[in-house]
Amino acid sequence: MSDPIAVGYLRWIILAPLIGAAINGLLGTRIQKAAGKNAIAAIAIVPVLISFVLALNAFRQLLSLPADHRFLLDSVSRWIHVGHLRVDMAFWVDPLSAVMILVVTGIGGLIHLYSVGYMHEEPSFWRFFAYLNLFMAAMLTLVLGDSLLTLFVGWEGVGLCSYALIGFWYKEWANASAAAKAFLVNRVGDFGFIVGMFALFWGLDQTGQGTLVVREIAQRAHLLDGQLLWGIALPTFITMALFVGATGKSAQIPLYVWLPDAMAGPTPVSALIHAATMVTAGVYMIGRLNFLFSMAPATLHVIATIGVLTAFFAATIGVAQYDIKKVLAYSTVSQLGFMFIAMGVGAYSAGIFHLFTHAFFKACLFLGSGSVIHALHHEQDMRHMGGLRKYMPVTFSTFFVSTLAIAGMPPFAGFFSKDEILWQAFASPHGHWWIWLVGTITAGITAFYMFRQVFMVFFGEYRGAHGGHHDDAHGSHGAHHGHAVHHPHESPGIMTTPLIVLAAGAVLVGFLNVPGGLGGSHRFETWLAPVLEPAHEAPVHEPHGLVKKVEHAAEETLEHAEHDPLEYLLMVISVLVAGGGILLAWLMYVRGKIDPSFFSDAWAGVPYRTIFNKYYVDEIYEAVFVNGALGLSKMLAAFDRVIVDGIVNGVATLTRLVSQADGAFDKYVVDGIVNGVGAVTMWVGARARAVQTGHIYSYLYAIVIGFVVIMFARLL
Amino acid sequence: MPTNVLTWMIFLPLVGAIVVLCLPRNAANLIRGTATFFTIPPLIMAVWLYQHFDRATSDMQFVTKIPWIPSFNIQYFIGVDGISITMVLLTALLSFICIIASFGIEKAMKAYFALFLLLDAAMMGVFCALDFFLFFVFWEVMLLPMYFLIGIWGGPRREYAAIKFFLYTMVGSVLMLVAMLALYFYAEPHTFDLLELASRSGSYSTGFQRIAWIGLFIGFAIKIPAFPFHTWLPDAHVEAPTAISVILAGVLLKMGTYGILRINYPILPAATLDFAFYLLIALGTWNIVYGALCAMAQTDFKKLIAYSSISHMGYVMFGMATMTSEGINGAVLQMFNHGTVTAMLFLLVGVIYDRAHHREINGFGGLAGIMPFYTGWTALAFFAAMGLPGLSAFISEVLVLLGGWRSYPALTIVSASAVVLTAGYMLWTMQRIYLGKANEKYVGLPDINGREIFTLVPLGIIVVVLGVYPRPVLDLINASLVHLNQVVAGKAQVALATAGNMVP
Amino acid sequence: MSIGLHHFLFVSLLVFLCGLFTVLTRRNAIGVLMGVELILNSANINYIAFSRYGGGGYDGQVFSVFVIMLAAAEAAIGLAIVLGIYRQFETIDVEATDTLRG
Amino acid sequence: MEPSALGNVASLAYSLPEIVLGAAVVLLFLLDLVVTRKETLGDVALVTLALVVVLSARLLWGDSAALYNGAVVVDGFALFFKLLLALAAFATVWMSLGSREIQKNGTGEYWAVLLASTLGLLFMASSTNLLMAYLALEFVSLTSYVLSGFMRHSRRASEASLKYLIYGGVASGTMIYGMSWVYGLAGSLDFRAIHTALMSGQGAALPLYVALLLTLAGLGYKVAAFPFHMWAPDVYQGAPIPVTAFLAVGSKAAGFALMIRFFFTAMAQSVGAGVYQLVGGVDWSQLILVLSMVTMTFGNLAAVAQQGNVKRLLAYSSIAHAGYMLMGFAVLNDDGLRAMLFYLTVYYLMNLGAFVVVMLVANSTGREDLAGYRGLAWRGGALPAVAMAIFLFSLTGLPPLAGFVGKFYLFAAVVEKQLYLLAVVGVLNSVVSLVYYARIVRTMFLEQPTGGEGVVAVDWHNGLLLGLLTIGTLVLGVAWGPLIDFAGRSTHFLAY
Repeated sequence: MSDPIAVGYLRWIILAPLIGAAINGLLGTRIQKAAGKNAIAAIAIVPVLISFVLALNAFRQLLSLPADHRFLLDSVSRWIHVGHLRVDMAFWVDPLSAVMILVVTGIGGLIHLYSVGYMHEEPSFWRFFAYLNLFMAAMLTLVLGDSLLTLFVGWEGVGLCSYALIGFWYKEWANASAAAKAFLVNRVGDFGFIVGMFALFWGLDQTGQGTLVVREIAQRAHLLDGQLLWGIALPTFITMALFVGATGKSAQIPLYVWLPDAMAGPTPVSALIHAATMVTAGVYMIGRLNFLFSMAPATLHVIATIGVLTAFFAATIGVAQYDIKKVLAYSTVSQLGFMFIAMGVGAYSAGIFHLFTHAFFKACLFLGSGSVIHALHHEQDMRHMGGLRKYMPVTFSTFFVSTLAIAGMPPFAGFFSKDEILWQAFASPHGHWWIWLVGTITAGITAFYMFRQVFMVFFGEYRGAHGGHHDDAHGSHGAHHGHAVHHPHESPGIMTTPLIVLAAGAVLVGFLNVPGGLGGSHRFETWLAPVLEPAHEAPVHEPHGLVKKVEHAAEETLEHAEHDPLEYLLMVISVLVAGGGILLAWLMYVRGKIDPSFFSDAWAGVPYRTIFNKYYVDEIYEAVFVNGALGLSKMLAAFDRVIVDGIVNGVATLTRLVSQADGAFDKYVVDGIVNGVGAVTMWVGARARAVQTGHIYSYLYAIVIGFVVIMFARLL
Repeated sequence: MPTNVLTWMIFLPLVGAIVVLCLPRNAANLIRGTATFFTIPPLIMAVWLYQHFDRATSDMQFVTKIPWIPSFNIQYFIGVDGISITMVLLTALLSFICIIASFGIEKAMKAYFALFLLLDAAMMGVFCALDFFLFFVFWEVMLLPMYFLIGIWGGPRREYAAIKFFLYTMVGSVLMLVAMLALYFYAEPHTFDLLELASRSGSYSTGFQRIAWIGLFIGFAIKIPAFPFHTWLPDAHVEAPTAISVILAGVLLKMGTYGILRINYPILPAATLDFAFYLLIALGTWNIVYGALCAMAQTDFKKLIAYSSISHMGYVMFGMATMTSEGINGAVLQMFNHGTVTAMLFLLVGVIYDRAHHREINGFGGLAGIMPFYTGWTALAFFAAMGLPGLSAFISEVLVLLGGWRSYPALTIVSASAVVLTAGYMLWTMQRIYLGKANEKYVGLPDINGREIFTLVPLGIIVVVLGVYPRPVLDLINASLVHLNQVVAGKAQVALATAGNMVP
Repeated sequence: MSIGLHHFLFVSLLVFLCGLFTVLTRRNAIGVLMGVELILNSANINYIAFSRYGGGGYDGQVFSVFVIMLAAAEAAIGLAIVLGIYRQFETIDVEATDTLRG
Repeated sequence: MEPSALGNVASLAYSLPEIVLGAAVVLLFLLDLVVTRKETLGDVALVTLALVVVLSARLLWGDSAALYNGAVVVDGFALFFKLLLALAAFATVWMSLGSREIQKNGTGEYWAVLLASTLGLLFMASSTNLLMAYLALEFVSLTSYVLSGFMRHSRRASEASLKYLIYGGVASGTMIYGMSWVYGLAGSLDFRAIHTALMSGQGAALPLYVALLLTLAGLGYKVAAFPFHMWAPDVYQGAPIPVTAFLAVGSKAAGFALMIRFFFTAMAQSVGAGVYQLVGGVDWSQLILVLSMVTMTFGNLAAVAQQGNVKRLLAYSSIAHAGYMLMGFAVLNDDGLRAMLFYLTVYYLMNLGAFVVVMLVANSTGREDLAGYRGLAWRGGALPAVAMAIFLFSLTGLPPLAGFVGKFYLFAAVVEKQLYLLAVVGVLNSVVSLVYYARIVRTMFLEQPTGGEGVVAVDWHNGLLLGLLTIGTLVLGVAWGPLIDFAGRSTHFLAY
């Protein structure tokens, strides 16, 4: 691999928001009191801006380099050098992380801006921005970290910030629970991640080449080939474990349960963390280590399967939700499923591209929903909305555009990215037609429920005469209670501007990767090609040289140039299916031609109720894992108290019985010697003492008996 | 100062204890001030030690060696290497902090501070002693003040807790005494010099090593405390006054693992290899998981922290048992980190106990709104205890588990599952105490005060700094541990070769 | 059959056992003291016999003289103590003197 | 090379301590008739004992010698014990001068009898002849009966005295019966001659074994070893506190002295390098080993169960300590002996110290039960409580107190001999002993006074003694080098 270009500014991409977080976190109360919320906002936003500019600079610098030299490294210091482990505090930018930092800092910046408006009534304004900045720093660490361990630092860090932000309004018990749930479920994933990391390190160390630095892993991954762990090929084991980590962070089956609950946090948080950035970390990680995953076809199949199942199930749940944010949450889960399909079929760049486009339109959707919620004073139930199009034109139009994008309508961003995934699912050697089929159906369902949402929120008549305020309630809207009736209003400019920018992105970014079939040049894919090698014919026995990758990329591009007619057919089908979904939604929720109860009452309502209750997964998890763990812990604690304490201290129960017969036990308890040995000792001692009757002849008997015993002992 | 610095560090607190005893009974502030005054020089000396410690060598440094009882070859032999210096630093720091944290003590404060300083001296002595006899003396001397500190100034069941602590530790230490004597007489010529004993380790038969190892180990295991000898800990912690809990968890528990590293490892390498691969690793794993699960079921805040200590000390055993540089470095680093993190946790429990006079986790609720700064500090400590990256315990736990994978992938997976369990009980506790609606009863509770923050700040800084930049400690310990690892591994390469493992 | 060492030893053993038996069974303090005297005398028989038949010279005889002497002293002190007991307890039954026990 | 025994006249020069003591006894009896202030007699006794200590110490620089045609010897071993015993008597007299019990019953003969008893103890430590040993032992016994029944108007003192008398009578009777067999089998009363006879194969093993066992009854009763210990709790409880202390420290030490000398010079053979081996085919070291384990275990367990009287508790503890010391006996070498000698010295300090505190409490409150100690540390004047805690933890064997060092050497000797079972039993017994010692400490420190216990006053007289013993216990815990060397030098018996 060519030498990295050493630069010194990458650290500041992380440090800037970190400093912002530190200032706001430690001095926030005083600043807010002294200089007002705008000062807080400035302290928070400026660092993000700096990061964004630096990210752009990195991007520019990469562009200026030849494709196989696009690699910047900022080595800050030695970090952990122990034994064979050599991990430095170092950050790198390559084409993949460049995309990610642009997304994170760009969209993150917009969301910061938006939050200024959204949170302006919040008393703990400073705390919110401190968390938000901290999150940025963590996420950027995740992206820029040059080793798996630094990546993991960010990985856990974003989990922590997510916890803090979901539980931002901690006074509501439900919010606190949701936060804890999110953290815990993520921890399960992290567990998988570290196991994978360890297995990887020692797999390499077995050959004397242990490392956790990603670029070194890339060079040495072939050494893992042929190693077994408990009969499983090591690459498969490693990637499976890492994938467990990815399912946690990216909310895939079986660990997706936290994401819908995470909507308890303020809406900008949902947009930033639970839609655009953090949840894509799993996808990013797989992309980062794509060469490893390519070595493990079995894992890829699992990933694709999990991905498609998640996409489908989450979409079906989304159909039955009424909470405006919950719908978006399930749609996020579903869209992440699509990304995993792409990863699972080896089409890494397609997955990353979907990640990229999704960030725009999903952030826009969340912020739009936030705008609605803001306007309706924390009403989140879509049944109490309707007709908002009239009151909130900007929000509506941006929301609508983004919905079109997520539904996969050409020429919006989602169309290009989703279609690429579906095509790869069908055509890739790791793909399968049924993945494509389920994916396409899911795309249709997506279109349905997203338009259901648009129609319920923005069309028809406004149904929310009274300002409801439950779910997302917090102290900040107390000022509004004076209004008996209020009309929804458009959000302020600081909130709508980000919406417009993001909507524009939702429209435009798709064109970055127009497939050859539509006259494009796969520019995005080409950009990523040095990093992401499709798993088509993954050369498992050769080192993954960069040059080789570039050659591959070139071949890829050529391949796509002569496109399959089938690709067009599938494209048309998916657009038609999506269109069908939209039509159905229109018929049901705008025209009222079809009563929703037609579906909800089918088969005695069982399917509907099942979906409405999210397949009861939460309940099952609660019963099995949460209560299981708690039960186990209570059992062990009792075991500890009774048995271990008992046994170690002596055979407590036995001695207690004996002592009770003695009538002396209570006395000993009072005296503070309750422990077993104590009791045994006491008991024996009492017997010994009982010999001391006070009768002199019994003492003399003792001598005689002693003699006899000693004599016999001697004679025997 | 350079040559006698350790002696000063050990005996200054002792002088302080005597001085405190001579003060008038009613001069509360004078007593507090004097006690504090006598913990400051050791702290400064600790910093000096840190600066002047040669990180490149595994040899003992700042050595003082004076014959004590020549007829029995007992010496006053002290010195530090990479393993002990971290503990010396920790002891100096925590002693100072705990003295400050003890300012609230009203009852018989003269005796309290005198005993505390005596305890301080003994702890310091344990970590500096290089003569087994001296080590044992300091080890035992520690018991007495501890007994009184728990027994007189403790909670409602203090008498029970104190005697339980005393008896448990005593059982362990008398077995250690026998093993110590056996080692003394086994070595030719007879010696208590730990370095001499280690250098002759090759001549000890394996059978003898095993017996001696077990004898020593039980003594140390009780202190760690390893399952199933751990049941004294929750009782002692719950009853002990705050500062004593801090010392107990922060320093005393480390003595167990320190003893194993200082004595079992270099002196009985063959037995160490035997037992590390089965006993130690299994106990470590079990401690980690069992402690975490037990912690989850606790309703007493302090008891929960106590069980979490059991879990976290499991990491230390696990790391030591791995026999890899990564694991063993992680173990020693974890000793230091646990010392700081758990100290914070106990100080924080003390803060709330002082205000609410109970520790029932379910009896609080919503403290975050009432005591925001306190909650912030607790969050830091909790997250550190959970091993979140950016905070010190993360690095040590990762190193320990990473080291474990090479020989024990399955056990490593089991141990690693504690990341979930730990998060589980920590978050659950966090939620129950700090989040949710504010408990009416405690509205208006004063937030954490300046003195309490003062005790927490140094620990907090260490926790954060070492999380980002662990080198200050890793560099200190590395040379000695690499050497130790070589000693142990070198002594029984044959054994390892048959097990199919390579030792770095 | 001439009387030899063994006969003396046998007699002394019998006396010893008698003494022991007395000590163990008597409840009267004076009786117990007399048992002690029997034990002492059994030893005396042995000393004399060994002195006569063994190679011990006169040591044994000297010993027995001292034993007799000390037995007298012991008896004197013993009787004084028993008298004291009688004053305190109004009895010299050793079974009654059991306030010190446990 | 065999130095021959000195004649009677030549021996007098070596017997100055005993002569002074004997003269003092007579003097005290006479003074008792003329002096009305009985404390003066105590002062005389105190001065006498100080003189005895000095005179005994002077002999350390002289030669060893066999005196009175081989009846007694003056050698390092004897002198070590003479010093120890004289010091024990000295402390007892000091205690007695400060004891309310003694003062209340103030009669002059107490001091004379005490000194007489001390004289017997000195002879026990130096006798090398069965007859001499018996005489010394019996002399001590008779005087002890008197001492323990000294409080004539106390029921418990009389009872204690009676029990002691009967038990002692039976035990010494049994002993001389056993001695008669030894005499018969070996043909001599002289330890050295017995040894020679046994070396030449004289004496069948089984009768010898029985004889030894019977002999052990008298010795074992003096040191209060199982199963000859049963008098101890009753007598300790019933006797005046200074006497109890005297019995616990003085009699025990002298008993050990006699026992060691008899077994090591008559029944064992030095094979050089401080190691002995058995002669006569009797494995008494094995027997002692078992007795040691049983004694300490019994003593400790019984003490654990003892809840009420502190003196009685200390009696059981002294049984246990006899068990510890027997460990040093069982290993059959100089290291073991040295450990025993050392242990006896520190035992003297700490046990006597504990009795001083018991006496102080009894003086002020008239109580000996544990409840009388409740909150002793918090009743104003914490010195007795602190000192007591130091003595008790020293008895437990915790560093940096003298008791630890003592136990350390005992265990070292045991481990050196690789008697690991004995070592483990011994150390575990230390743990058990912690239970009851700590119970007293707990009562004193961890419990709060209820208010009715009264203040325990310490006058300068008792305070000085207490202070000296405390300092001794502390100093010997860190700087015991000279003492252990002295003990080591004193393990050599005169081979005349």
